[in-house]
Amino acid sequence: MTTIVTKKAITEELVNDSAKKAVYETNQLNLWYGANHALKNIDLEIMENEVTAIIGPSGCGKSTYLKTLNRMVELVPSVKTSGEILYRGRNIFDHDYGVEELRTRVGMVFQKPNPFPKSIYDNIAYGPRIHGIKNKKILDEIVEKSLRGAAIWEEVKDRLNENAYSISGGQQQRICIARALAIEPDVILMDEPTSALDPISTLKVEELVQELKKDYSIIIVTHNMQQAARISDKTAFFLNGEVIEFDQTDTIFSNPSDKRTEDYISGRFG
Amino acid sequence: MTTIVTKKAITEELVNDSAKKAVYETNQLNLWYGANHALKNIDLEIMENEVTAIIGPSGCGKSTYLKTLNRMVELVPSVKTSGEILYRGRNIFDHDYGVEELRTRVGMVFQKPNPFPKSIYDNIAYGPRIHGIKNKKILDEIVEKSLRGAAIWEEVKDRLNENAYSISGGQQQRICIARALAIEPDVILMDEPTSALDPISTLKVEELVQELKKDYSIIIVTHNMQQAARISDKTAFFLNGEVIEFDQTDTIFSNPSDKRTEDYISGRFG
Amino acid sequence: MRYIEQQAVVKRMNGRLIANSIFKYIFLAATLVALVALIILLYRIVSQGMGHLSIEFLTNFASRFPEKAGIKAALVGSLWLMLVVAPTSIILGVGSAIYLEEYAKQNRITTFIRMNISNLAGVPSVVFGLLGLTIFVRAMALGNSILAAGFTMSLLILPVIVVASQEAIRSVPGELRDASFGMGATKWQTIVKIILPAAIPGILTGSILALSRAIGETAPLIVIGVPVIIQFLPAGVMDTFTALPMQIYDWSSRPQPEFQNVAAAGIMVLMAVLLFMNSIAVIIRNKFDKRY
Amino acid sequence: MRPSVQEMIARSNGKKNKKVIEKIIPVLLFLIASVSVLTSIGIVVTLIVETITFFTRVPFFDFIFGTTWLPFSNKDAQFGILPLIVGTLKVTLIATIVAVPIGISAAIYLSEYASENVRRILKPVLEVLAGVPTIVYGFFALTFVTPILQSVFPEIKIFNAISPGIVVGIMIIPMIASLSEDAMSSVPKSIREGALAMGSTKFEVAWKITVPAALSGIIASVVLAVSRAIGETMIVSLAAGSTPRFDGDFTGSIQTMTAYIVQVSKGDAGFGTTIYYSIYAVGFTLFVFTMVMNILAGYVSKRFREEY
Amino acid sequence: GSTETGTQTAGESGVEGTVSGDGSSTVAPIMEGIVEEYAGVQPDVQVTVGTSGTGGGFEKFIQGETDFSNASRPIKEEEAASLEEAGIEYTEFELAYDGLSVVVSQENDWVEDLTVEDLKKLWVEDGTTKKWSDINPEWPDEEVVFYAPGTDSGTFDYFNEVILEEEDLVSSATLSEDDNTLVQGIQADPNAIGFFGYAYYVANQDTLKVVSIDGVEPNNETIESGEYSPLSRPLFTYASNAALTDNEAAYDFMTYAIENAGAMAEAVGYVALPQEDYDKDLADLEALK
Ligand SMILES: Nc1ncnc2c1ncn2[C@@H]1O[C@H](COP(=O)(O)OP(=O)(O)OP(=O)(O)O)[C@@H](O)[C@H]1O
Ligand SMILES: Nc1ncnc2c1ncn2[C@@H]1O[C@H](COP(=O)(O)OP(=O)(O)OP(=O)(O)O)[C@@H](O)[C@H]1O
Ligand SMILES: [Mg+2]
Ligand SMILES: [Mg+2]
Ligand SMILES: O=P([O-])([O-])[O-]
Repeated sequence: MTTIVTKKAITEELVNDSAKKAVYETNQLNLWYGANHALKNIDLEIMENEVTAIIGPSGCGKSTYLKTLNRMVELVPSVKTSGEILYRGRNIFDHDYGVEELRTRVGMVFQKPNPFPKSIYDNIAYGPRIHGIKNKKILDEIVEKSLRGAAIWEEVKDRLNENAYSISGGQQQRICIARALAIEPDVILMDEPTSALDPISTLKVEELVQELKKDYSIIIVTHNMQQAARISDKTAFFLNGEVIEFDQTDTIFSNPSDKRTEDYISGRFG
Repeated sequence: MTTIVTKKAITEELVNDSAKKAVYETNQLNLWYGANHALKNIDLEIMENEVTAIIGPSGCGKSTYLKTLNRMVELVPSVKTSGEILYRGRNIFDHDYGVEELRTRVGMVFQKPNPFPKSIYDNIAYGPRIHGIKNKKILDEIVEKSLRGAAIWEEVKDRLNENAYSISGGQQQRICIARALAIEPDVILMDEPTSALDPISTLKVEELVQELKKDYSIIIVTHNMQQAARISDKTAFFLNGEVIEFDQTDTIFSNPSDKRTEDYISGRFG
Repeated sequence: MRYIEQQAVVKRMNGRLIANSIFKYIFLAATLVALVALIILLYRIVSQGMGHLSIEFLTNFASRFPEKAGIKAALVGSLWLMLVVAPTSIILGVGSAIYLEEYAKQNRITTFIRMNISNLAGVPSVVFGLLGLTIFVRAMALGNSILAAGFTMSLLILPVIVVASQEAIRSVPGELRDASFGMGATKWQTIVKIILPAAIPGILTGSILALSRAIGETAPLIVIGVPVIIQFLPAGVMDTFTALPMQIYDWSSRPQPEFQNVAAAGIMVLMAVLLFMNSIAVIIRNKFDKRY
Repeated sequence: MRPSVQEMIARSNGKKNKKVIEKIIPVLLFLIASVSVLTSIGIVVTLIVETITFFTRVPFFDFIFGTTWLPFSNKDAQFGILPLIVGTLKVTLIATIVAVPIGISAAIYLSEYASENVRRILKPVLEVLAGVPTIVYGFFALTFVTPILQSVFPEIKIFNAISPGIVVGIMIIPMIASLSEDAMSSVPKSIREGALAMGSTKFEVAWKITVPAALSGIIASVVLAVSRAIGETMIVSLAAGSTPRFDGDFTGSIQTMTAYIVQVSKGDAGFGTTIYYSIYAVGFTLFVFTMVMNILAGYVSKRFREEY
Repeated sequence: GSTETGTQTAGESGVEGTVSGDGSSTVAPIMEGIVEEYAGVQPDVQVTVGTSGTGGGFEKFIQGETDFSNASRPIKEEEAASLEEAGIEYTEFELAYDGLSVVVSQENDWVEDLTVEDLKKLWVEDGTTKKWSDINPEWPDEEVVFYAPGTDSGTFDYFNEVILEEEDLVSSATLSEDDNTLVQGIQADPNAIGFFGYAYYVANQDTLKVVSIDGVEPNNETIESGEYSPLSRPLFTYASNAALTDNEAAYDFMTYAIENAGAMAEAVGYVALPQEDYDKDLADLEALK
């Protein structure tokens, strides 16, 4: 199978390139929704230019962890956290760390495609515009580059002024990825980006992720274990708010060290 | 693994008991939601006292087929059908076939537990009551028998007057099963009955299904292939509204005859 | 043993099906009562007022002669009233809704404001008239001017606009908000660029419906003391004026029977204005119905 | 080659200070949101202040327990509000009798039976009915409903409680129908399907599942509609007459609290007279009535909210 | 032809301004007609006239809210005192005569005539239930249904003064500022009785039956001659002197009003005063200029 070949290649590459830096270091992170202890003592180190997959049964805290990385989780009023998350060495919970700044560096793609009810062009230009880029020529450039980056330029280049909801779900999802790319982030967080898509769109997005990791660090939550196996370099297995195992993807899938990981991967539960 | 043993035993039993009768015969069934051709030329024969699993990727028509068996699908206004479904030899689309009567014979359990917002007792007694059973003693008996049948009597016997929404999701699902049992149906349709449940509740429901097939014919839709393998006797694989393969469950999983079935089962898509 | 006998079930089935269809028709009949009432009401008013409706009716001032009586002052007065009510109530209503939906923390003050708004919606309009009379007409010495009446009406419909706007804002999918925040947009940017544009159809629909309520309200105007014998058009918001429902009320309470027909014609004009506003609301609603 | 987007962003963020806006806006919006609170306070204070003055002239107990309302009398004006309350209740009672069965039946029809197309036609019709100005209803009551009633029951007077009662009832049907329909529609479809899948007829689903499940919402809608009927002004001003009466007769002229306020406002009782203050006392009573109903409705829908 | 006299003195030059009045709804038909005609002559003058009733009108007049106040009875002493206290000087102008008409439904086939004593017996509250048979044993044994103008009205005051003599009006009466209410109520009920301005009776002759009082029926002759007594009375407007001197529009309007009052009164069903009375009013007005 091709995927296996790819993974092998990656592993080799990894070994060679051991000088890679961490983008995120999570230290003893705890998170509560009110009384619900949703994340427990999370320690994770996420590397540059890799795809890190997060898997685990429903409700285990995958989305919560992801949303903590760009502090979106704080939109839930009852949330409390302890511990630290260093992004490029700086604690994102620091009092004077602006969330807007953090989120400008860290893009996010959501489970359900969520383009704005605007034209395709305006969707992509939204980010640059709110950050003060007004020059039409520069915006045009950014839009094209981002759409190309999300492998959807050819499909939409003649309909940039149409509403983003007039295209298919799979295309919408790539528009959302393009929208995230438009502000040239450092990291892209993806929360089950293909779970609402058909198999063909899924394939396209998976290929795109492989492509993107050349320039970005990607963290992807997925409930599809095959997907994790196919596209990620490292995999973290969450259960009940804890990280049970975190390792190279092929290690996790071929030779997990924890019984629960094995049970989960073999479909014993979840 | 125990499941495999069970399956083998079933297969043998099946061979012996070839006098089993069909409860449902589906002949050239087609169904459209407006212009969307959701079921295409379905031919299926479903046997008495078996568990028949229906698997396939999202949107392939599993739920639609299940809801056609008790004509619940007709609640969608735009639905059109052609072909026939014989239930116990009689075409359910016959003009003078009363849906209420059909649904009295064919119970249904849904993906999300949907108890009525009444007490647990009233939930179970609902069916018998609309069928004219008023005698309190008989109702008490039916309630107990059904709750025992759904393996939840011990857990709720002291809280029969509490609202059915005060118990856990897994318990609610078993209440819904008990509710279906209360009118002593002939067939039970289940649409992903465990997908909203935690692993332990899932296990309980799975065991229950195994138990119930002694007395009922069960058709179960599931997205969890391991589940289908664990509990069903026969499996139908749907794709894009067509039945790709229908066979003994162990044949489907060990030796599928269609490439697409194999791809699906091995997680190549879906 | 079996408790449910198929035979018994089949036997009972007939009775249940009959009950089902009988009740279906009872419920349908009840629904149609509303429809029939509306038809009778409209027919009655049109048949009474049609003879009086003419261009002159729209361009004449009120008159002591039924045949010369026109609705110009009232029509223009009602439009002036809207000129005050629309901006006042929409700014206050949408502002409140944004605050409650986007900024308010879940605390006692917020709960109090919410509760207060829903209670305010239930206060009879005549009581708002008393408020307007005391505060705007007397205390603020605005007299029975367009401004005084406009402020009173604005407060009267404020709760409706707040609630409609809240619903419109709430119905903007959370994912859009998340997407905007996820790009580093600030709260106000997200509100102005994403939430309000998406919510505007709902807000407009609700506001237009609220404004049409304001156009038809009579009681507060009576309490404020809006006059009816007026032979001129107002030139500014501090002028006295009269409004459609006041004029209709006056005509309907005149002794000469012909004035009943004039009143009916006045009602037709009022209903036409309302119909116009409602169609705009419906058009907006349909046009923007399904976008996400 | 242009600088990277992140560089441009960093530069433009350095220039502009979004933080000030982000700080000012919430304060501004809070002030706007306070207007509604100020309005309530305005209503309460206005009513209370003038009502207190009223009570310096008319003893409180005479007001709330008095059975004679004779404000215009030369010799001894009497301000016992019970006749006005009785008048209000007569109209409200008739309206409720008319509106509750019809409104709830219509709600059941719309939520349980009507196809999407039928609903799409009927709901706007109901909305139109709810949007008809009350002055139109009043005119309709006086010039159409009353004559019809009189031709059937000659003992009914031109001003009576029945005709405005019926018309107020028609007016509040949409409110009950639409709020009850909301309550019923919010009963999850899955619960309804559960019942249908057991072989229930639609009527059984409506009567045994949906209505009980939505009961709190239905009751709340009725309470709100009653509150609206209590506060209704123009219909009763035009068609109910202006005779405050403390008796059980529905066929003759009566007076409601709202109609009294209009009567005095039209006559424009001089500022400072007892009659002038009396409209505030009546207004306050009316306010208390509707407020109690509104709070009750809120309580019912919260306290008895079904879990599902 | 009511405008012909008006154009002679008033409205020659374009006057601008606002004039506001309030008061009697009995006077309203005359005033309304005048305002309507005047708008054709002086389109730039904005005249508003409320109909709060005589008493209500005076309240506003005392507050200084209006320039003139219509009245269907002479100003009361208390009202005059309040005006003095407020420093408002005023002039009284008589506009027309009104016969206060007592009416019943046309379905009432027994009442033709009532004496003042009968009226008193019927209308004064004495704790009993009034029946038609109380007045005349041959009349039906039915309860009398009463309709009367609101107590803020001059009509009520006048009836109060001459018939009730400060006793209370029957408490079962429907009181309304709204004359149509009264007309509708009375015409529909054979047992009803009510009273209001003569003009309203004239406007509804088809559906109402007027009762003669002590043998005299109200009509132009009997009212002007004073034969219809005691229920005929003069109608007034009271104008603020300050307004007349300072406000050109008010002066112009008032001149026009007096010049046209007689014709307008006749047109709307009242009785005009002798021309001398209008001349005297105009002279008073001239003096104020
Ligand atoms: N907004 C919220 N408020 C309160 N609790 C929440 C909220 N969101 C999630 N939770 C709780 O936090 C826990 C983790 O939820 P989370 O959404 O992170 O799970 P997940 O692993 O992403 O699951 P899924 O695969 O279903 O998306 C769950 O118990 C959930 O109920
Ligand atoms: N109510 C409906 N109206 C219109 N189309 C529908 C409706 N329900 C389902 N469909 C369409 O019919 C097709 C089959 O849907 P169905 O729900 O049967 O799939 P499924 O196999 O049960 O999928 P899942 O695993 O997601 O439940 C899909 O294309 C779906 O979009
Ligand atoms: Mg998640
Ligand atoms: Mg399904
Ligand atoms: O309106 P009145 O003439 O009766 O005062």
